[in-house]
Amino acid sequence: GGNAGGTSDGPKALDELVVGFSQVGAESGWRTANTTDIQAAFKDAGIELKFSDAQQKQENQIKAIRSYIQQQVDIIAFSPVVESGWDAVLNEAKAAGIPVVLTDRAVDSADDSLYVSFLGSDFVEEGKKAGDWVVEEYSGSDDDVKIAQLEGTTGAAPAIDRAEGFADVIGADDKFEIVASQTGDFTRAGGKQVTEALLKSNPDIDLIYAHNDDMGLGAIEAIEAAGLTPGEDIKIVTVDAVKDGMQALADGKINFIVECSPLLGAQLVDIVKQINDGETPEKRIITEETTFTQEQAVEALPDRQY
Amino acid sequence: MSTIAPERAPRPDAPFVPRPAARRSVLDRVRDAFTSPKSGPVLVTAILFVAVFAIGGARYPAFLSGQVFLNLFVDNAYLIVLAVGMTFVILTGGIDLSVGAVVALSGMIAASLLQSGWSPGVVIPLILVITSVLGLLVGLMIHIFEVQPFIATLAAMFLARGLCYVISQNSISITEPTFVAFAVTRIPLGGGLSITPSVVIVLVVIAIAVWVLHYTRFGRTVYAIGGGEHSGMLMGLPVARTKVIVYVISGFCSGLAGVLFTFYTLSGYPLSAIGTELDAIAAVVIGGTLLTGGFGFVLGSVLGVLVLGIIQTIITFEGTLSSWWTRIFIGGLLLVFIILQKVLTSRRR
Amino acid sequence: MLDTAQARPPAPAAHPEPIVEMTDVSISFPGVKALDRVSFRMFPGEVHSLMGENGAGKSTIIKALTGVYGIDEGTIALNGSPVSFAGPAHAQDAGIATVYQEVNLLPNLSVAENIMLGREPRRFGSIHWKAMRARAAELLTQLRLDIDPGSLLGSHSLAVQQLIAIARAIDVDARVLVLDEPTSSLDADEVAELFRVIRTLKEDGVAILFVSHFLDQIYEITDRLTVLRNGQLVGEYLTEELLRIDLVQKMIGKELATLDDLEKRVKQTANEEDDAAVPAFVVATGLGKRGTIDPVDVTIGEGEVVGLAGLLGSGRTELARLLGGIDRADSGADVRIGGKPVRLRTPRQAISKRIAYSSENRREEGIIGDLTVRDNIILALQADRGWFRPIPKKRQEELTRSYIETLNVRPANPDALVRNLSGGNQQKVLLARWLAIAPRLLILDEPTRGIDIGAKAEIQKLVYSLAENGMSVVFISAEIEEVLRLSHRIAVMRDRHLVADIENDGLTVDELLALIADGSAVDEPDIPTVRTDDDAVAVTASHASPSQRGDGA
Amino acid sequence: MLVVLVIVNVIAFPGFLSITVKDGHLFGSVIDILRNGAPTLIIAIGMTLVIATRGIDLSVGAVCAISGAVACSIILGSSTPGSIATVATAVAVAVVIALVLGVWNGFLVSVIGIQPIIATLVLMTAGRGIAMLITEGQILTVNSPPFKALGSGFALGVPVAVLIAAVIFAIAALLTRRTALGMLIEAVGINPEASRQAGVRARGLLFAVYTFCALCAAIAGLILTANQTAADANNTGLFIELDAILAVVIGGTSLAGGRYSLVGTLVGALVIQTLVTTVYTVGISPIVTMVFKAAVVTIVCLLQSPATTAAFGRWRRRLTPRVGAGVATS
Ligand SMILES: Nc1ncnc2c1ncn2[C@@H]1O[C@H](COP(=O)(O)OP(=O)(O)OP(=O)(O)O)[C@@H](O)[C@H]1O
Ligand SMILES: Nc1ncnc2c1ncn2[C@@H]1O[C@H](COP(=O)(O)OP(=O)(O)OP(=O)(O)O)[C@@H](O)[C@H]1O
Ligand SMILES: [Mg+2]
Ligand SMILES: [Mg+2]
Repeated sequence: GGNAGGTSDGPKALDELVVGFSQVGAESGWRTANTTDIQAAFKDAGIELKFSDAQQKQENQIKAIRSYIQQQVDIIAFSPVVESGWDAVLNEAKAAGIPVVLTDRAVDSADDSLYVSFLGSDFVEEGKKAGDWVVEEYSGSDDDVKIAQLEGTTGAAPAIDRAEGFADVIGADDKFEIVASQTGDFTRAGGKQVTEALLKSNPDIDLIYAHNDDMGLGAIEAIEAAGLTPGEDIKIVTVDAVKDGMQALADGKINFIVECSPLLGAQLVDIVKQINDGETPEKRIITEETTFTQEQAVEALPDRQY
Repeated sequence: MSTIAPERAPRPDAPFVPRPAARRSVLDRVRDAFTSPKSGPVLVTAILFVAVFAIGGARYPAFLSGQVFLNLFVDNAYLIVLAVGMTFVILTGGIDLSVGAVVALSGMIAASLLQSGWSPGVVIPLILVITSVLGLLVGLMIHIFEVQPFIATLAAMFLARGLCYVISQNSISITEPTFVAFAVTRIPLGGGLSITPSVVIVLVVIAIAVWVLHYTRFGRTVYAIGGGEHSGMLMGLPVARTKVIVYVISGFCSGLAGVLFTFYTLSGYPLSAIGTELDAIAAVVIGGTLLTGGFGFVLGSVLGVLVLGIIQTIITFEGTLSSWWTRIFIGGLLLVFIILQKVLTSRRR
Repeated sequence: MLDTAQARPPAPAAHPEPIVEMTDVSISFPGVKALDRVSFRMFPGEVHSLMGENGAGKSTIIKALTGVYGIDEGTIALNGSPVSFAGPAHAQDAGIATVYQEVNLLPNLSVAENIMLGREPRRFGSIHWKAMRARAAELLTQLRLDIDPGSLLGSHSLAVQQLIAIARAIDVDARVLVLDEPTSSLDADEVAELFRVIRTLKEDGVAILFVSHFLDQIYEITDRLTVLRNGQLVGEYLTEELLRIDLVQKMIGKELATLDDLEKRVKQTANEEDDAAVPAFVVATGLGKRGTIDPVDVTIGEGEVVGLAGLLGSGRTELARLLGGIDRADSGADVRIGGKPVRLRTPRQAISKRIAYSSENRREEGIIGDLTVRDNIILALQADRGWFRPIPKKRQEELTRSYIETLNVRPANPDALVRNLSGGNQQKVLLARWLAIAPRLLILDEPTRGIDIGAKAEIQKLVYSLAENGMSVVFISAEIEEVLRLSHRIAVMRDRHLVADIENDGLTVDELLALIADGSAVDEPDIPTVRTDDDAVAVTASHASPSQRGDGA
Repeated sequence: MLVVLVIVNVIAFPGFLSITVKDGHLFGSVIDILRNGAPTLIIAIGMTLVIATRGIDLSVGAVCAISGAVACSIILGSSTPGSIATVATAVAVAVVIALVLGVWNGFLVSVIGIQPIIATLVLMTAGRGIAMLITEGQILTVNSPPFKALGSGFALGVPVAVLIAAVIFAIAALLTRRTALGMLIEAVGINPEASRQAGVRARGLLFAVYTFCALCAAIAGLILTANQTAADANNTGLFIELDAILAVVIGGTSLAGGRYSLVGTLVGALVIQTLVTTVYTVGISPIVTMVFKAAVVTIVCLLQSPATTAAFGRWRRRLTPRVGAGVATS
């Protein structure tokens, strides 16, 4: 690479360091929390962060990365809109000698020398955790459990993985049946509309598994509108643990939430520092994420900042 | 502002409708060029583009480099091709909303077929055929059943998007050597500048489009339809055929754009290129083409794309904008741009 | 009562076989039987004319022949072999070139293209623009039309466009040339040029269909007539064998007498009017617009009819547009109506001052095609009242009814879409719209374009009685006799400025023609005017202000 | 045109109904369709008038988001989120802001003379940004019964949203058809120059329709927000402009401007919402949903198309002579 960014010549002072960060977009509360946390973390660390919002478009993200290469930033971090198709641009970064860190979502590129480190969650794992709880919850009885699934945006990685992980676990026992699975586009409105319809077509649903809190919250509205009590007549399991979700969990309207933490800022800063000091951070750093039952929610709620 | 000196002395030979050329000063001709519905918007757009580029250069280091300019083509290759196809459609007074979804579809087809070991030599032509046929169907729907282009192409958009999911919900990455080669190859232009093969393809497409629109009967008929479909029909022009073919062209361009897009991203993804149809339309209109049809140039549309591209670039160079300010900023720049364009092209009354 | 039984006149000796033969053709539209078993034939080397009132079915026959409309029954034969064209393109290939009623050209393309489109000269598979322009220029000069082939069609006046349409048609070496009211807005000179061309084509054995409402033109150029009434065939005649009186009688099914004395009455009133001293109503000083009209002083008396005479492109329309507030005058802001200064910057302002301008270009600037006859008639009135004060339904009905009757609009259906009316009837609707606002100054630009003689007389009568009741009228018509017949005063324009203004007493066609043709008057500062009384100062070409003159040259 | 639409309606609806009947939930689903369809319908009404003037308004989605965001942030800000007064002010402010935005669109289109699609594209892009600016990208959840009622409440057994839609429909219908507004709008849409010469003030009309459209969008936005008791700057009204335009066009109003039909728009909006609900109730897999949509839209259009009706007519006509012939031969 002719115009190599300055990583080779020893550690820089943090205030000289420039990091380019390309975010997926601002499509959800989760995402915004993620963005703000990262921006805050870099501010505190006194590292300049160039931020760009790809508005859920891979092409925009590629453009952004290209322009970071143009601007010769020291490190590039980005959360891929989609897993595939990064080899070309990452190769350019490599050629320019700019190390790349992935956050939140992985890329499926065969050559893993293209990025230094991945920092994020394991969506399949999240699905599994949800599944485990369901299996646990119904271990007592043998009668069938009718499950409705509120999928995320069709084709989005978290949606696919969370469905997969969940299916893996509950697939083991054939008393569990997913009677309906519709996409709610990760939105409350979607979750509500779908649930409304589902309640008409399958009134005897026992449990709803929503790929994120928002859809779960939408489902609650629909269930209450239908004169049922969410959490009892129909149990609800969701992923994310954003504040509203935790609130509902604490109120007993949701039964179980698998956390998917957006607070990656601190960890990302550490990785950047490591790289700057010439160390090689771990290839794959999975953010430690818990799960919440209703009781845990009540305790956790007060100091929940997003 | 110069005025036209009233020509008093009667010229016995000349009939009563004097040639305007004879009574125009240079200044007037320049003004006409800018205010004429034909060339005006394009010229102004070009000038404004240069201005924006200069301002960007003044504001950000490393902006005013040749590569930044070339990257506008590299990064927007597919969009330019889309805009070219869209120009044909809009010139006839139609519109094509399906292009974005078709781009995604071509990507999915390419990725899935390549994955299952087809050769690019087959895949690419196949894609172009499929998308052209889709365009043909849309065209026929519009012509035979007199369905409004908006709905017909919207239906096509749903269809294409749907087929993407049917093919696969997951994104499929492409490792096929030829495609990878297209993606990574750089054609050096000296001085550290370089472009991708896609850019070359784009330039060829532009050249062909310009030729077709301005030097073929078909091309002129496209303008004719925009000027007045009924009149064109009464003048004995092949209105029906042309109208259908225009959508075939748009379909073909979408397919080609899809291929270029795949070169660009090396993957197929059902959700890719959402809303790209709007970018294409915006580019065409910014480029001075009237949505009602009849007026406009391919080169204008290309400029339109470059304008959108440079707005994007400025944003990333700015680098401090939050997600929402990004959107507001884009809207603002767009606004400033079109207002300037309007002011500069408006006729003095 | 229709004498269809009557034996057809013999075929011409030269070409005994008809080239076009339409037999028992019927076409009906929802609600209208536009053609009812009509037969019609054309012979090579003959000029044939379709005659009939507005809405008789002339254009429909033409559209049936050229495949624009499919026919419900009957047969069409070309050279004896039955044909049915899918569309105009098809008909063109078969050697039928057509100029349809109304100009059907493309305003967004150059004149050259409008003439050559579809037959462009090509080189190496791509259009040879130079050759194309050259060829176009040739054709234009053939019609003595000196305009830049590269200029946009839209920038030209309707008359210019009509000639361009003709140029397009004569360029195809067709065996059948169809011209549907090609002369409706041409004046004597252009008509003469057109006829010259038609005669040469006739020599070459081309069969020509020429539709016009001008009897003089019909009798000058045609050999054979087919007369229609209400979509039914009246008969086919040889022109020289049919007296005008009989022709009119056959067209309108009435005795000409009625019309005759009507025109006499108009003439009488005309002469009476002249003696009365007319109070000035509209006074505009230095009214002008850069590049179109040099500043002029215009005065129009109350109840006075001022005719604007001039050749094609002489600026009549543009002066009229300035008066009507359609175009904004950049000089001569000082316009007074009844002594009070008014601003005429938008049509709206003009209308609020009861000034109405009826455009020469009814399709582009006049009718609203997809609205009903009723809505079109009340539009201006309603717009003036404002949207929140709708005209009561009952009032709408009587308005519409009364105008449909007085102007004899066919079909007499207030709910018909204007788009579907025949050309002449559309013009009547447009006229009705302006009469509906009870204007004090009515500016009529080619109001009788494409209107049949019966209706034309009606309209003239109407205009006249309105003038008698104090309405001022500015009257533009390509038909010079009409101008002479109607106007008290005649202002002559040439090359976009006023050259003369004459009191019309006993002015003859030739005198006026002479004045129009020679512009020598221009150079003289003051224009010869016969008028004496002061309160209606004559129209004079005022000296342009320095700002108008100085630069630019 | 309308006749055709009614036919389509009759053809389309029994189909949808029978589906829901099969699931045994005719009543419930129909109500859902009406309630969830209300926002789209409301916007489509405004859009109809805009389109009648040869215009188009892409910014409605953004306006939805803004009005929702404004309302929610006000309610959240107030000490008494539950009180009617708070909600009233919130709604009022949101509406006023929307009016301003509408005037803005009208200004760009009628005064500056920018092509509508681009003029409104500006607000479409920037608008979401503004909405997110207000919510700072967060989803603002409000807990305010009266506000919630806007979206999911019932009055006289009918969903409030439906009532609002009905009122707006009535207002639009009366305003344009009882006065001359409709005729003037159509005139401008069909032949602007002729209208100008006839003294129609296009400028005022354009301001009016774009403002009204924004107003509709704001109200729709409030309903959407209330329905999920939360302002989601990103997703509220996302792509709703497409649905609205589609409703208008299915309703038989031409994007080329001119003649418009509010009833048609009503039908169009219902068709779309029914389609969506059907997908959910019947449980069509998300994977093929789009394809299904495409199919339905296409069929609806083809049914409306003149060619089809003509063919239908020919078929009918052919029947009658054949009968005649039969009689003759026997
Ligand atoms: N597309 C149409 N739909 C319905 N009615 C039509 C249509 N075209 C023509 N008509 C009707 O057919 C009749 C004949 O029209 P046509 O244009 O042939 O009259 P015309 O003889 O050309 O009259 P003019 O001298 O005014 O041109 C008219 O009554 C007209 O209203
Ligand atoms: N040199 C020219 N080049 C192009 N168009 C011209 C020229 N001269 C005149 N015209 C046309 O003629 C018009 C000016 O004359 P105007 O339209 O008033 O003609 P007119 O006197 O009404 O006669 P007519 O209407 O029969 O053409 C302009 O609108 C323009 O379109
Ligand atoms: Mg006619
Ligand atoms: Mg004229």
